[in-house]
Amino acid sequence: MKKNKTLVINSARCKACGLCIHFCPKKALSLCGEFNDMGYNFVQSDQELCVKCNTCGTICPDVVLKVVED
Amino acid sequence: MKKNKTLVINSARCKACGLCIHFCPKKALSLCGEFNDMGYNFVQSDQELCVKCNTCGTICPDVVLKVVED
Amino acid sequence: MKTFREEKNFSWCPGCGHGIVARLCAELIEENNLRDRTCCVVGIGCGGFHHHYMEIDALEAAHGRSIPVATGYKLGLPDNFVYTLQGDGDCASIGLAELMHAANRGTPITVIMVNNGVFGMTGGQMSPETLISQKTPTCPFGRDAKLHGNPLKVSEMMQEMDGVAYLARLSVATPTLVRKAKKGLAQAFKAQEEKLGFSFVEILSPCPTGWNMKVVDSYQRLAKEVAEILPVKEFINKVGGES
Amino acid sequence: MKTFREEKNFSWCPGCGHGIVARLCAELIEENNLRDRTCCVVGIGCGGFHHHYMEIDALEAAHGRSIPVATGYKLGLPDNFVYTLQGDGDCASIGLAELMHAANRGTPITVIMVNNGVFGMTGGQMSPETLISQKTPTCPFGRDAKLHGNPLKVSEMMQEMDGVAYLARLSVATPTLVRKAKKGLAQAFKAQEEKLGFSFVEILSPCPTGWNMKVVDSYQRLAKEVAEILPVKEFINKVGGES
Amino acid sequence: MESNTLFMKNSEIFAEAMIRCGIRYHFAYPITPATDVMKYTAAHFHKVGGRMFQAESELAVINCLTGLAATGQLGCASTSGPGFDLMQEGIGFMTAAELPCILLDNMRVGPGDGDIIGSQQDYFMATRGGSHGDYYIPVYAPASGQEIVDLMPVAIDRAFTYRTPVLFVMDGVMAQMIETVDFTPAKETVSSYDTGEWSYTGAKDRGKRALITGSYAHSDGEQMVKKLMAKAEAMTAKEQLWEEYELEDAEVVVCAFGLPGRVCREIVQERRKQGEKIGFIRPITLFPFPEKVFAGLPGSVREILVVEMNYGQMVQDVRLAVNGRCNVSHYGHVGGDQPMIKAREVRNRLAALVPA
Amino acid sequence: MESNTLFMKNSEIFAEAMIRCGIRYHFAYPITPATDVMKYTAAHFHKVGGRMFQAESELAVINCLTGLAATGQLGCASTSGPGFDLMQEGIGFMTAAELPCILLDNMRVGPGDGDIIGSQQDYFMATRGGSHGDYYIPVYAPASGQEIVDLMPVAIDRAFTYRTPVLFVMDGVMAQMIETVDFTPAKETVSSYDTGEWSYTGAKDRGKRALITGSYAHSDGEQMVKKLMAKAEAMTAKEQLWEEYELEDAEVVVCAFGLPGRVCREIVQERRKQGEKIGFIRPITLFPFPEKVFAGLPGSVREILVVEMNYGQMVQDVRLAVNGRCNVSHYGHVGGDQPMIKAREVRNRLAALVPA
Amino acid sequence: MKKKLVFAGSGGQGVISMATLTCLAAIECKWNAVMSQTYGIEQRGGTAVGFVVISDEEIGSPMIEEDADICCLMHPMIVDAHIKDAASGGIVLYNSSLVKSEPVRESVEFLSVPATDAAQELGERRAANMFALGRLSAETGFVPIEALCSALEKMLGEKKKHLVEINQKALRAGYAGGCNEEK
Amino acid sequence: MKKKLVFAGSGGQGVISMATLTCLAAIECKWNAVMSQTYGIEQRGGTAVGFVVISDEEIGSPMIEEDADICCLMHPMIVDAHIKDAASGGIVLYNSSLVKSEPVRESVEFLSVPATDAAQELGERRAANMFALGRLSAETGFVPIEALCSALEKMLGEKKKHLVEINQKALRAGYAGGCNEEK
Ligand SMILES: Cc1ncc(C[n+]2csc(CCOP(=O)(O)OP(=O)(O)O)c2C)c(N)n1
Ligand SMILES: Cc1ncc(C[n+]2csc(CCOP(=O)(O)OP(=O)(O)O)c2C)c(N)n1
Ligand code: SF4
Ligand code: SF4
Ligand code: SF4
Ligand code: SF4
Ligand code: SF4
Ligand code: SF4
Ligand SMILES: [Mg+2]
Ligand SMILES: [Mg+2]
Repeated sequence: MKKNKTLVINSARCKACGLCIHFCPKKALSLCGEFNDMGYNFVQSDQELCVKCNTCGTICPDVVLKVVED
Repeated sequence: MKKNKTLVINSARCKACGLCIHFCPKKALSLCGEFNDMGYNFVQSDQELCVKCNTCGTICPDVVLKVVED
Repeated sequence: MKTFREEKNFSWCPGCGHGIVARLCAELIEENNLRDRTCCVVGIGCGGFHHHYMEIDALEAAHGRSIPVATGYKLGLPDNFVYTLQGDGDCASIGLAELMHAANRGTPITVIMVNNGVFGMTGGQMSPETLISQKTPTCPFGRDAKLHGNPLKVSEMMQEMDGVAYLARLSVATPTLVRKAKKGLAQAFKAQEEKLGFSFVEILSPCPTGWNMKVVDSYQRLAKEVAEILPVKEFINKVGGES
Repeated sequence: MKTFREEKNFSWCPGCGHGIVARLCAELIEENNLRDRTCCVVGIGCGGFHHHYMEIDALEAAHGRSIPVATGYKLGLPDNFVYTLQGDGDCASIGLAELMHAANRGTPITVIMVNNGVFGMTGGQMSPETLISQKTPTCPFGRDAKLHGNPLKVSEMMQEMDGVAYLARLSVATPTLVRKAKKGLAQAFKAQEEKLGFSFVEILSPCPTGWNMKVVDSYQRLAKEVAEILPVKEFINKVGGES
Repeated sequence: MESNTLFMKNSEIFAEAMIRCGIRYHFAYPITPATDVMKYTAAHFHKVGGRMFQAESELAVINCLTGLAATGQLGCASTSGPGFDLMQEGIGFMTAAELPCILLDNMRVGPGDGDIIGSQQDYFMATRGGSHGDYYIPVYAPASGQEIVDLMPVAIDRAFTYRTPVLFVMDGVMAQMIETVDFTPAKETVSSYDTGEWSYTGAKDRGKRALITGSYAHSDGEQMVKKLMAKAEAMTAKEQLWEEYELEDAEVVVCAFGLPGRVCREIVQERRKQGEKIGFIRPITLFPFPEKVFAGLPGSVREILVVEMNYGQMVQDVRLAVNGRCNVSHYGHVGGDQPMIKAREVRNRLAALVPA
Repeated sequence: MESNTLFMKNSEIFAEAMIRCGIRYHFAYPITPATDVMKYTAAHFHKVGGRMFQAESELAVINCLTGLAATGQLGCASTSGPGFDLMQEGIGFMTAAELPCILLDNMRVGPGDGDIIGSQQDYFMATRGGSHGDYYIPVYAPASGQEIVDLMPVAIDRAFTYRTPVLFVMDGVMAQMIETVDFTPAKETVSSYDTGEWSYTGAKDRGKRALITGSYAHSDGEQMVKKLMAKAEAMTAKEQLWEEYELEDAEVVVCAFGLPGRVCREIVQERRKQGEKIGFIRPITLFPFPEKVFAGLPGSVREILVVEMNYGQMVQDVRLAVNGRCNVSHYGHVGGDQPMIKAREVRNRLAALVPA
Repeated sequence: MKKKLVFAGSGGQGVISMATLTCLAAIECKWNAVMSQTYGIEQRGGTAVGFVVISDEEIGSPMIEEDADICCLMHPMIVDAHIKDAASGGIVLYNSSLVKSEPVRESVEFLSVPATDAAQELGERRAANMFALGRLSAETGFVPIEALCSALEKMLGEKKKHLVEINQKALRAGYAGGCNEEK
Repeated sequence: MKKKLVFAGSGGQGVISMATLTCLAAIECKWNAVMSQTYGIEQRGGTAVGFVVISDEEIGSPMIEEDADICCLMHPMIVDAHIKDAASGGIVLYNSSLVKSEPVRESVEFLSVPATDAAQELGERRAANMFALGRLSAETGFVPIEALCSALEKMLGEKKKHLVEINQKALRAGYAGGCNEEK
């Protein structure tokens, strides 16, 4: 039974540091045009490209990204 | 020209610790019966036995003994 | 996760490595079921925010004195799990004597030194770990080995101490290294839990603000330039587990 | 000898190794013609009497702080010859951070640590150098590795520091070792004079009073039991001379 | 020790009183004239499951004590002048963090390494928060071994009640004095205080606690200092202790604390026998300073002679307490072969003040 | 820097004034709000052959300064509260050893790590010998960048004249303030003092010298303290500095030091314009405290309102100085988002004291 | 003539630069200036506030206590603490890009400036502070825009010369009321 | 009845033991006792002084100030400093083995005791202190010799039990006025 994985983004925590974008092997991440409450143009993902490897979640210094299984 | 060596003892400084006696290879040293000003029965040498090796002067913690050449 | 307070945003700068370390600690506390009896002693420095984001008891020590505080705490509650979270300024500059004595004593606590090579909180001044030529506000012409000495190899100084049960230099420079850091940290925690002695991990971390660098560049510098001088390495592992 | 004040009796206890160290220092200062520009910084401890017996300028530092005092002095008068004379309590307990930082910086001073394994002046309490099982007033049941750690290997901690130009553990346990100690000390002085960096000598020395032993027995203990744990050894010698 | 009446050094009496009252942790670093305390605890604490921990420095001492106190247990640190300096930052931290502990400063001559013989020169440091910031901690100045024993349970109570470090000061002469003491008053009391309300023993289900010593919002700093000031006020209202003697009709009052207090009291008794109207005050708490006894002095008092083993420290508190209502003079003595204040000098001063 | 009039942070003004007066060594360890001083000296000292030495801790800082001072050269150390605590033992040693130096404490909120914003809570430590033992050192409390510059040569002179550490204190708000300053008064003066008489530069033919910080005979301790007390007396007689304003007919006097002094002076000026008989005193030296101006106050003075960024420290010196001759009240404020004392509160207090 | 100004924001937003530049610009105009500041312990993300007094006379007290003529609020986190700094009748500028709804307070005049958005459009989000300052100059004339522009060069000095252009651009764009004309 | 005694010597001579033993002996006799002390910083060779007050009433001030009934001077280095401790009319014992010429002072009674020599003869130089104390008991009766002997056992305790014999021997030899009878 293949598990269903999702990349969850808690964009309120994102500081737009760009690390996840840099390390994502699939180039699935980018900064969006909107600001969160802290004033940062937070990260968004392209679910098509994302392979749920959690590389981004491993490096993100602000615990924004997480791949969860259901 | 053979130099003349003497073992000089500054007995006022001696604290009768016994180290020189212990290390003297010739057993040329001993504590005497008199006290110096500090109240110690200071070291005396037997010039007959002494070979002026300065072992005693090397170990004496109170700079009492010294082999001098003239 | 009960340990981690997701609702509280980190107040660290964008890209700061302290966030990664905090996450790893929270995960390990959770995974090892330590939360109930954990006490974290934080140093004065940016790491001093560490405990703001976790549901654990915490003590804020005077600058440089986390280790004696942890020692006193452990004496009073020997079954609790005690770790310090200190910066390199806190731990290796003003607090060096306390570190070395606790290590030598084999005090059963875990010390985490987040080594970002500067005094982050006070504005990026030179620390004992600043690299040669690196410019900071207090060595504006670059650290000079003749004037300031070379980066202090803190981990190496403890190599010959019998009291040390786990000793490693780790890094958060890349996702791979972060995973490795978690394993090292897990061993350090275990060393304490198994009462094997003192455990120390030095975690190389970036301070993009203090280094005055873009975040991604700071991680690259950490992976290369910093690691060349301060190699990632496990020095002592008496736990024996995988790491 | 102009340096040595023969008219002043030492106030050390009978058999105290501090006397031998003082004589060696006086001889070397004299032989190397250093007297005019020597400054000795003494720590608080029995070694604090050291300068009473010499015709040299001297500073009495706060307990444990001789090294920063020497550092400041050397900054102000870089051409003067500066050495510290400290006990193991002063240098390795309260003053450990200052020692390690000066060594790492390569500060061009000479540090002499007279290691007698106890706090002599205050009555023979445990120092970081007390041997396992040795009884002192503050470890009346003997030093216990589990409670107090093993004797701290101070010299070994500096082995990997580039700033250190001379590093050795010496001893005054026998006449032969005293002669060897003089040679080591001479190299340490030279390291400073040749501006090669920091120089450190640890001199194993007896404290018959603190050890509560007869003088001769204390020298025998020094030669055997102490040297087994803290071996006499030259770790670093960048001077290159004979020693 | 089984018997209750023993002949011991006051430093040892202090240690034994701690044991009997239930203190089980002592942190220290050797320094004359305070080392006797740690020698005693090293030899005796283990018998009751306690521990004397010799740290690498006084900085480590006070910070170990901080960690121990955070667990809710009562510990002690003892030292003298130079070591007391090094502990100040930590004492300030403990006060800010509201952690109870017992501290002992056996005062010696200063500044600098000074001299190992006794003095009373740490009065300012002791009473005016020797660390930076606004804060005060209770300070007890016993004058005899018996008073050490009597005060120990009081000090422990105040440490827990106010959640604060509590300081004992003795001059080094008194610390090294040997006298007979009855330990009956030193009952186990530590265990009767519940510290569960505030101690840091692991979050469990009660939610986290964090010991804060700094402020992350500026308003925290203001709140912290206000809280400390409120405590100081409460202590000032409730905790003043002193010994007084024949004040009712006194024209001249001699005021001294600690051992000099004992010397002066004997002189005052002797003068009273001569019919001279001399009274005596010995502050037992230095903070809070016993202002009340000064406020209550009769109008007959013309002059207060303050006698200290320093060059004028407590005299400031006496002046502040009487606020100009009578003359305040000072006789101080420090160091020398016999560091204690000179009875002859006190008698001379009194003779000048109360002509026969 | 070539121009004499510059717009700079007060911490930088302090550093630049040191350079211009000839100080060439600065020892420090980073701490807010004092780090700006070392940042400035790090960037500028080398141009004049000087050196900023960042030590591993404040303990190392003060002891490095001790060694440097022993060579006869004038150095400086700067810090804030927690670091100032750690320097106390060393400051006591320097005073005992009669070594001149310049110290700066940029005060922040305490105790504990407290808060990095400004306060005036280190008054007690600064004025009552924060280390153990009896001693006093001169303490200058400038109220503006210009006054820092004006006082620097004075402080240097006193350091050499009395052979003593000299301390500057500023609250952290003032330390971080940026204002315009004229550097003309900051003339090179350090080099004009001959230290050959006492400095430790190698025995050569003059015979050895030993800097003593402890006593090997008990009488030494007594002598040392007496010497320090004699210096303190001389300073008390000669070195009091203060600013006064409209005291002649004053009924109420406001007294504040440092930056709050500037705030209060403006309020007093404003009230005077309303015809209220209010005067103003700003102590510039905290030790010696300017008792003289208080001794000279006219009989018209009913009340002195002391305003401080603490909960009552200098007010003790005011009380001691007036010794009950008039009422002394206190308004203190510490911390909060705007740590400075509140002008509104001062106005309210004055309104209550001088009903319109 | 004396003016009191408060610049408040989050650490890293450059409010201290706004305050400093105001002082330098005032000095260009031969006025006196004093700036004081408070800040959080964080290097970024904490609060930062610059208090400025400029005057053509000598400045005694440098303090501002609910009597600021102008109050600039650049970030939502400081609005509550610092809106009270404005004198009644004062002007309150707020960065409407981040402060999403107009702050509540009586008897002040509000100036809503989308500074972060505008700066983003100019290509440098961090120039939001200069945009706001330019706008303030246009709206209140507290210092002339030219004084700000030339003071900026002095403030940035040789080392940060490369930043002059973008910041001047933001100042002028703010002064012009937006950045559209620069497109 | 109250007696004040001073025991002064060089560190390591055991003068503090003399003082302590005096107190313990007094306590054996159901008196009160207080002892205070000063000492040099050296472990050996510095000065050491023990001040003792014994009384059958409560002891207030424990201080001795030129009013000692008995003053024991065991070493030449402390003679000048402590001969003045004796009250006029007091007794001054000095260790004539080391203090070679009689100290100079008016209105005191001198007791010359060659304590170090005597102890040396007994085979333990370090028992000079006990010899002097024994002699003092014989000459002044300040405490009975039996009280000293039994207090000695308590002072030395289990750990130093092996030292009781030689020290008691010295006490008794001193009491007997020499060591000849023990030969
Ligand atoms: C006794 C004392 N000295 C100095 C400081 C100021 N201070 C606060 S944080 C800090 C340095 C922090 O650097 P580090 O430990 O490396 O932590 P980072 O912020 O880099 O993570 C300093 C020096 C202080 N609070 N207390
Ligand atoms: C700050 C401080 N703490 C403690 C002391 C007390 N003290 C004086 S000497 C000494 C220890 C000396 O031991 P060590 O350095 O080994 O020298 P030794 O006497 O054995 O040669 C101590 C702890 C002091 N003077 N200052
Ligand atoms: S790493 Fe985290 S904080 Fe950084 S941009 Fe990605 S999601 Fe945002
Ligand atoms: S989970 Fe992997 S692929 Fe998906 S966004 Fe993160 S790093 Fe990229
Ligand atoms: S070694 Fe020196 S002090 Fe010891 S007995 Fe021999 S001469 Fe005397
Ligand atoms: S010189 Fe040699 S032989 Fe002569 S006494 Fe000394 S050790 Fe003995
Ligand atoms: S200053 Fe450096 S260490 Fe501190 S939060 Fe910012 S990036 Fe992290
Ligand atoms: S106590 Fe020890 S170190 Fe000190 S003088 Fe005596 S023997 Fe030497
Ligand atoms: Mg760091
Ligand atoms: Mg030692």
